[in-house]
Amino acid sequence: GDDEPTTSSGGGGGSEQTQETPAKVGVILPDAASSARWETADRKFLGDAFKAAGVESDIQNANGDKAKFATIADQMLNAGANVLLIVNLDSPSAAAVINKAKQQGVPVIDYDRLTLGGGASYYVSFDNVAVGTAIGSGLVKCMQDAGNSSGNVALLNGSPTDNNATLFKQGYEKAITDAGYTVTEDQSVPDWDNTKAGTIFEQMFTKAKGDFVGVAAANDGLGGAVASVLKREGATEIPTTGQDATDEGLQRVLLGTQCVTVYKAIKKEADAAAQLAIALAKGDTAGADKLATGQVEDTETGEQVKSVLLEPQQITKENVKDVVADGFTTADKICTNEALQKACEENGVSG
Amino acid sequence: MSTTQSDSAQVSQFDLETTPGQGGIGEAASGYWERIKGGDLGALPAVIGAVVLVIVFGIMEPDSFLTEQNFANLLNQGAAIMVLAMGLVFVLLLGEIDLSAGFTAGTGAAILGVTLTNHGWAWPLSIAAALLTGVAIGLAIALLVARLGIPSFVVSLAFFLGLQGAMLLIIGEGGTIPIRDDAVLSVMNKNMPVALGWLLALIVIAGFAFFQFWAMRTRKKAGLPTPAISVLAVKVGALAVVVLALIWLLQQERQRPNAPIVIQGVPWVVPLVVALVVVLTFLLMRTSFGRHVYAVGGNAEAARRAGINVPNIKTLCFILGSTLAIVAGILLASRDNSVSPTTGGAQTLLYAVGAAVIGGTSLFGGRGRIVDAVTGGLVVAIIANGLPLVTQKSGVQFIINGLVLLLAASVDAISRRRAAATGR
Amino acid sequence: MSTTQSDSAQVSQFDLETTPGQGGIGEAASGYWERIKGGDLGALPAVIGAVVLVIVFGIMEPDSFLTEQNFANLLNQGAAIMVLAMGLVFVLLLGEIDLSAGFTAGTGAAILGVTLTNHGWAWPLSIAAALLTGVAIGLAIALLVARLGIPSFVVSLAFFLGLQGAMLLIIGEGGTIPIRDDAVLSVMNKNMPVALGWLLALIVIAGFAFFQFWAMRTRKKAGLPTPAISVLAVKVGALAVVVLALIWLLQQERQRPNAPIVIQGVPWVVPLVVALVVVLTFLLMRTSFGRHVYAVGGNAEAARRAGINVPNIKTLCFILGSTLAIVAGILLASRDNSVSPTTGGAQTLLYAVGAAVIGGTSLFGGRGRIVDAVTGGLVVAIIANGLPLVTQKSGVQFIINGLVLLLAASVDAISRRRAAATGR
Amino acid sequence: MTQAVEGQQRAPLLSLRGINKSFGAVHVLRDVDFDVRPGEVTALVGDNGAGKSTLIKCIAGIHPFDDGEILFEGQPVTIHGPKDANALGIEIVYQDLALCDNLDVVHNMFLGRELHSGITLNETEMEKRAGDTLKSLSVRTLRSLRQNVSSLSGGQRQTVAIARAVLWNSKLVILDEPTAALGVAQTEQVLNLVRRLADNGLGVVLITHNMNDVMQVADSIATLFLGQMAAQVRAKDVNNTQVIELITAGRSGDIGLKPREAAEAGVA
Amino acid sequence: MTQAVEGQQRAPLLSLRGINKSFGAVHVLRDVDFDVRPGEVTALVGDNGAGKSTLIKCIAGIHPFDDGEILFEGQPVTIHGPKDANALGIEIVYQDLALCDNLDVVHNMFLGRELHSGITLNETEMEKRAGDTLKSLSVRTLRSLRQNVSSLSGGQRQTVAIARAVLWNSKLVILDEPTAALGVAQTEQVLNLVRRLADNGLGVVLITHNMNDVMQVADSIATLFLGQMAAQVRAKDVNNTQVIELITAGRSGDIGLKPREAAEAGVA
Ligand SMILES: Nc1ncnc2c1ncn2[C@@H]1O[C@H](COP(=O)(O)OP(=O)(O)OP(=O)(O)O)[C@@H](O)[C@H]1O
Ligand SMILES: Nc1ncnc2c1ncn2[C@@H]1O[C@H](COP(=O)(O)OP(=O)(O)OP(=O)(O)O)[C@@H](O)[C@H]1O
Ligand SMILES: [Mg+2]
Ligand SMILES: [Mg+2]
Repeated sequence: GDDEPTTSSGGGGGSEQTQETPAKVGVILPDAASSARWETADRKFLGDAFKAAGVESDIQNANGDKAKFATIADQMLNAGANVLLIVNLDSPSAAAVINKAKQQGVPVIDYDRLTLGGGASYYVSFDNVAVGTAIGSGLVKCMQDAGNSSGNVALLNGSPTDNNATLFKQGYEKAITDAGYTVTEDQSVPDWDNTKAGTIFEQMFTKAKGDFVGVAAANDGLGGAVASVLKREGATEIPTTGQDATDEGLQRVLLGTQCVTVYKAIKKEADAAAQLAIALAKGDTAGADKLATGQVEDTETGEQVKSVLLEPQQITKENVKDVVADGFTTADKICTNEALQKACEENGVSG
Repeated sequence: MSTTQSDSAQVSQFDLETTPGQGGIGEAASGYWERIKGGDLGALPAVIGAVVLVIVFGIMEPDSFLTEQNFANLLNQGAAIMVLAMGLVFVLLLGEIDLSAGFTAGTGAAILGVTLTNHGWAWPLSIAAALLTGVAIGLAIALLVARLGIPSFVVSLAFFLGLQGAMLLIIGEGGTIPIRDDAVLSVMNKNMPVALGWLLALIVIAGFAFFQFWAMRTRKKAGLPTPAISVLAVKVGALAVVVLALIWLLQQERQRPNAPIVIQGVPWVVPLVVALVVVLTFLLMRTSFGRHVYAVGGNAEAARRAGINVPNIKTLCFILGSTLAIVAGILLASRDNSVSPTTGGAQTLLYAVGAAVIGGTSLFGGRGRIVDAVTGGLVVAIIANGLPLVTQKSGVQFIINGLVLLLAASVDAISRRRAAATGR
Repeated sequence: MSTTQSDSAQVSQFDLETTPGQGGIGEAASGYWERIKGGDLGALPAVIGAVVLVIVFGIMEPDSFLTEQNFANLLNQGAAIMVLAMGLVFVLLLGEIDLSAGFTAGTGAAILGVTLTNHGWAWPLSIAAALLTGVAIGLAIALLVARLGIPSFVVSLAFFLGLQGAMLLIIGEGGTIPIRDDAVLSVMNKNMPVALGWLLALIVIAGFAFFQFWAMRTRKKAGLPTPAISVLAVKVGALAVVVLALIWLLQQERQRPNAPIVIQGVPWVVPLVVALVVVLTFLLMRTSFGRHVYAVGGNAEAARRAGINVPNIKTLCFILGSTLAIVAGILLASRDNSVSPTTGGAQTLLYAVGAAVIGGTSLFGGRGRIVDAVTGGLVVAIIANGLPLVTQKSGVQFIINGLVLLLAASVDAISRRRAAATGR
Repeated sequence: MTQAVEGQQRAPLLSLRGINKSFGAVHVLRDVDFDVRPGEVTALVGDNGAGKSTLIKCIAGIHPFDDGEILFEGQPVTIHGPKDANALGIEIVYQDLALCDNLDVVHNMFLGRELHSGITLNETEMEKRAGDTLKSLSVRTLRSLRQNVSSLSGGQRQTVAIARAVLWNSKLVILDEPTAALGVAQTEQVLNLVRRLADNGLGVVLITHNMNDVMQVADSIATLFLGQMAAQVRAKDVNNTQVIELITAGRSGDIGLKPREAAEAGVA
Repeated sequence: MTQAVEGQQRAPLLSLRGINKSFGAVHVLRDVDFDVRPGEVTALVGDNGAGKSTLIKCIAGIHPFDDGEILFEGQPVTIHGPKDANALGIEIVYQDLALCDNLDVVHNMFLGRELHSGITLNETEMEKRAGDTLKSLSVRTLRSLRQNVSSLSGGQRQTVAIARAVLWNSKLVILDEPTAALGVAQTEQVLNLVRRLADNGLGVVLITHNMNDVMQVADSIATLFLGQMAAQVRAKDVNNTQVIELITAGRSGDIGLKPREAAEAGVA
């Protein structure tokens, strides 16, 4: 069998599928736990974009399971998808999928996470290290506003099994230490579990006797856990962070219990990816190349991947309104009680 | 056929037995020692485990581990596991398992969050809704296990999956629901006024004393042998010292230096847990239902032949298990100030089962008590509390966690092995 | 005392029993039907479950589910669960559990990845290292369970945590190790040449036939009753038809239209799984060791009194369980082309235990077979394969997953209830 | 045995009619008829595996039977489980005892019918009554009423099971080999008890392999032979040898199964 | 019984010296001495809870004893478990039978000592030998050798346990109440077997509550009274009443415990 092709999987071999297959895009989202965005935002925006273009799509979530990821990919290729848009769980497993797809002549777009050594045709993303940097520099600004230009900072990182968490951490740790602060506590939260995050942070706080000038939390869920501990301990003056601009995160930002969150204009990212995919599904490679003007180096192979790169945005009290204006959420969802309504008014959040 | 000698032998053989001996403290103490030597350890291994852990962590991190603040933290952190484990004790006593309890907790939290925050219900209504969900889940599991006879491992694995899905649908995938209701939040975030704390101590001690003396009087009236008054006095005295010491610790101010607020008093969750322990222990030890639970767990066929409605007992146990899981979920929501799809879940369940087993509950049914959940939960909580103080690497934390769990369990196992050797 | 009549009665009572009846096909069929009615179902519920699932998914998604390609996928997807479940069968037969098997698989994958990719070992060395790690893990668990007497739930929970930590340390937080070795990759990604596939079918059928006839000859020589030749012929014929049909399916070209390559043949993992089933079944059914495993699971005290070294048997079972878990881990690594801290893990374990139980293995020990792992694993794999075709929302998928699991289990439970009613 | 003559005319307390029971393909009970009269000791005898325990379990509702009818005090009844049997006033001591090893002697004796004061268990009362009953059965060497039954000797376990059954005011007491593990003195006590129960007007069924015991206390003797009721006769009408013939061959002289029937039972 | 006289001079096969055993605070065996001679049937009798089964389990290594010594063929031996006992040639039928319910009759009979051909089990040979042994024990109504023991009647289970013990070429066979659940014919067979084993030169220990059986087959009678060995006497030297007195009172005339000892045993 050594002379066989390097895959056991392929497209729909069913005889009933021999006719010209219509444009069909398969999308694989990574999980539902690491971040709110995949199910609440990406699924919707991508789905809408495909529907608007009249392209059939199949959007699945691998729930953090690589075997499932591969299975879904098999199914999609099998069902006749002619473009794959994937968010990898890790590079090698996704590389295998890309390899399979390529052998069947199906182009793959890396969405949000670059598959190192994978050789995807295109890459659409926010840079995860840049997201981390946004968290870090946001925290630095908050700490400076509070009058602390140096001091101890605690890091509450994402899941130790999640490579993105590692990338985020690279970003904010560098931003914080570069600004002259000291990282004294630094722990990861298994599975991004908010309850565990509460306990872990509570113990960091106990150990340091609350001697922090700021806390970097890797997403809004963890930020919420930090905020609840700080409230219980009567230490609400210590700024903390988050990511994803979830409703709860934004609410805390408005109320001042979380200093900053990071908004990734997911709709923009999704739209960009969808346009690329639609072009490819229709066989319009030139059109796709026109959209992907950037370049990112695959550090493993040294190749350049054609990319669409987007900028993450720091959100503080003042610019919560931008997120609403962007259609990412609505004022109704955020300004839900009296205190929040007041804060919304003060910061011009409406509509 | 028998001589007078053997007749007197017969009587004496048969009279020296009804439970507590008549003797004084000395005899009671030596009797206890005999029991320990014979391997009847009760909660002792778990308590010893907890004490050893406190000493070790105390030596490694005296400044942060051995503080009043951390003691209060510990109680808060362990409460949900303890309550979940209490519920599991009922299920484990039957020789069954409920793998879904962690997600039941999460589902309860989710229902609480949705009704409270999204629909603006009053908190008692929300809590009632959550608890009712628990009853429904328990009932559904029990129907499948007790009536259809599907193994509880499989049924609860199915619910494990199903409830995980339900949570995702309720909360919205990847979403979070904030909890802002003060009543719900205060359980895990506020403390009792100092005076009330002392009152709690008083009630516990007086209640225990009253119960002990009342039981003694009944036995005496029935002409059965009773322990000496002095033994009871020592028991009550010992309890009083421990309770007062713990409450006193919690009554100290424990905020960090220069903090803008004062933190002191017994966390509200403590009376809740105490009340649950008392009520559930009563249920298990002093009612027919409790007796039947043990019987079904010990020998289901014998229980059936004794006319016990085995499916009914199983059903009630699963309902209790799920409902207590919901209570645990509410505690988690209160502590996190929010609910997300990771609230509760598989790990929480494993810790809770671990707690029950370390406390001394058997997975094969028939052996276990409610306080097991508390002592075992304490061991688990101390590990979770102490580890992040000692090391920051999560890989290392996982490993130490496993090692400590093993250590705590071996104390128990080795002592029980001795018990088996002496034939108990 | 007894008359001649009762004497003849005695003989006839006692002679009509040794296993297979002498009769022809008709009698064999009616005997089988009696057994089924009596509730002795064997793998039937799981097989029926699998067939029903195939029909349902086939109706819902005929174009994508009922393709040769998907059939090959299915086998690949289910292989790791099956192998893990086979290992668990040994542990479950004892009435024990190994919660850590999922992470043992992960650890094995991690060791494979590190030695293969980072240290550049040859693949046989790497695999040997991984398997040895499995032996060591199983040995450690068994020492604590069988010698110290700590409940396996707690021990394996500790290993669950410890191995999770070890994986994080080996792989690095958030890290991934790619697998690039062709030999390892080909197991899950390549197919046997067509000719070899047919040879495999031949070996399986001929082996089965040989074994059946050989067993019959031995019995006949010993003067024990044997089934009629025709019954054996029908059995062998049925097997031949099924095996040939399945292999034929896999020999078809199954790539998508206009694809640049040809995909056909039996995936390499199939002979691996078949070999494991044959060897392990032989071990369990035809050797003293296997017999002793059942005895320990059925009644450990009776086994001990029969002079069986119970700790040794337990130790071997745990070692087998962990080693097969490592094999499963290697399959996962091969399939994923990489290893990360999420390889294996808790879900994988639960699915594997679920597979074993659906197949008919009891969690209380003493009942179960190796093929149970295969049939149950097939059910689990079909669910995992079919669901994403049917619905896209993961919340809904979880729920349906749970429901299907429950359904599959109830077929089994209801039939076994009937069995209990008829006294088996 | 003398009282039996007076009681002979009384209507049966329990009547089984045409009971059939199969385990899978094995036909264990065939058209069994069986009568128990109040105030009598009815011995149920038969070889090992004849189906005695199975018959008892059918009466208790532990095994559903396939076919046939149970009459209790002349009324047809359906017994779905031990609870129904208890409700009718039937107490059974099973051959395999069925005690909960993890409970103590008192708990086992009152299992399923605990005494209460309010909603709490009345432990003191139960302990007292358990002690009294056990003493009346000549139990020695039992160290404590609060000892788990797992630590009891074989005979002690059997005594607990018997004591459990006679605690209640029942109408029918069925004992499946109650004296198998008992010592000499205890056996004597149990046989006395059996007689006493019958004299008090209860129906008593005694299963045993000991012909001495049968001859000593039984008023009526029912013999099962390979799942068929060979004969139910008055004890005074038969002697030891006849009973043994009934047990081993299904017939003795002109009582018992017809020769053809006996042979059939053997072959099938 | 007549053969016993010749055998009397032979050295003991098994001797226990000063065995003490406590379960926690309960002293169950006190300084027990016990001798079993080859070619003899030694009856071990005693009231319920006297400690007979515990003594046997100490010999088997199932319960470690606290104090004392075991001599086998004159040599001190340590027995850590049933495996050691088997190795010495000791076979035991336990009162609580200890069969594996999930295995069939053949598997249970050969458990721990399966027959092989190569590395595979020799099922045919085992089935044949199991069938032969069971037939010799007059087992009827056993439907199939391939039936799980869980579906056997009480007597059938007991027969399987006995058959299991006599399959092997052992030196000492210990039977703890082997006939308790057996029918008349089967009991007869087992007693014959016991006698036959002894006549073949084996040591046999028979525990039973049935004095007829004792008198019928025993050469030597050892009486346990509340954990003490009241007396070990030649069967021909005592009569039925004396044995019963030994059992219930610990002494009879001038054999047995001193009056003071007996009273102490009772009180402690
Ligand atoms: N659950 C069962 N499944 C199959 N056969 C069974 C089952 N229970 C009993 N039998 C068979 O039914 C027959 C009668 O068994 P039963 O226990 O009623 O006998 P018995 O008369 O009580 O015998 P003993 O005197 O030995 O107790 C036996 O041959 C036994 O093997
Ligand atoms: N595991 C144990 N724990 C505590 N006490 C025990 C245990 N096993 C036995 N005993 C006690 O030891 C004594 C002797 O028991 P044993 O079983 O040896 O009696 P026996 O002579 O065999 O009686 P029987 O004739 O009833 O079988 C009994 O009083 C019993 O309660
Ligand atoms: Mg019986
Ligand atoms: Mg005994």
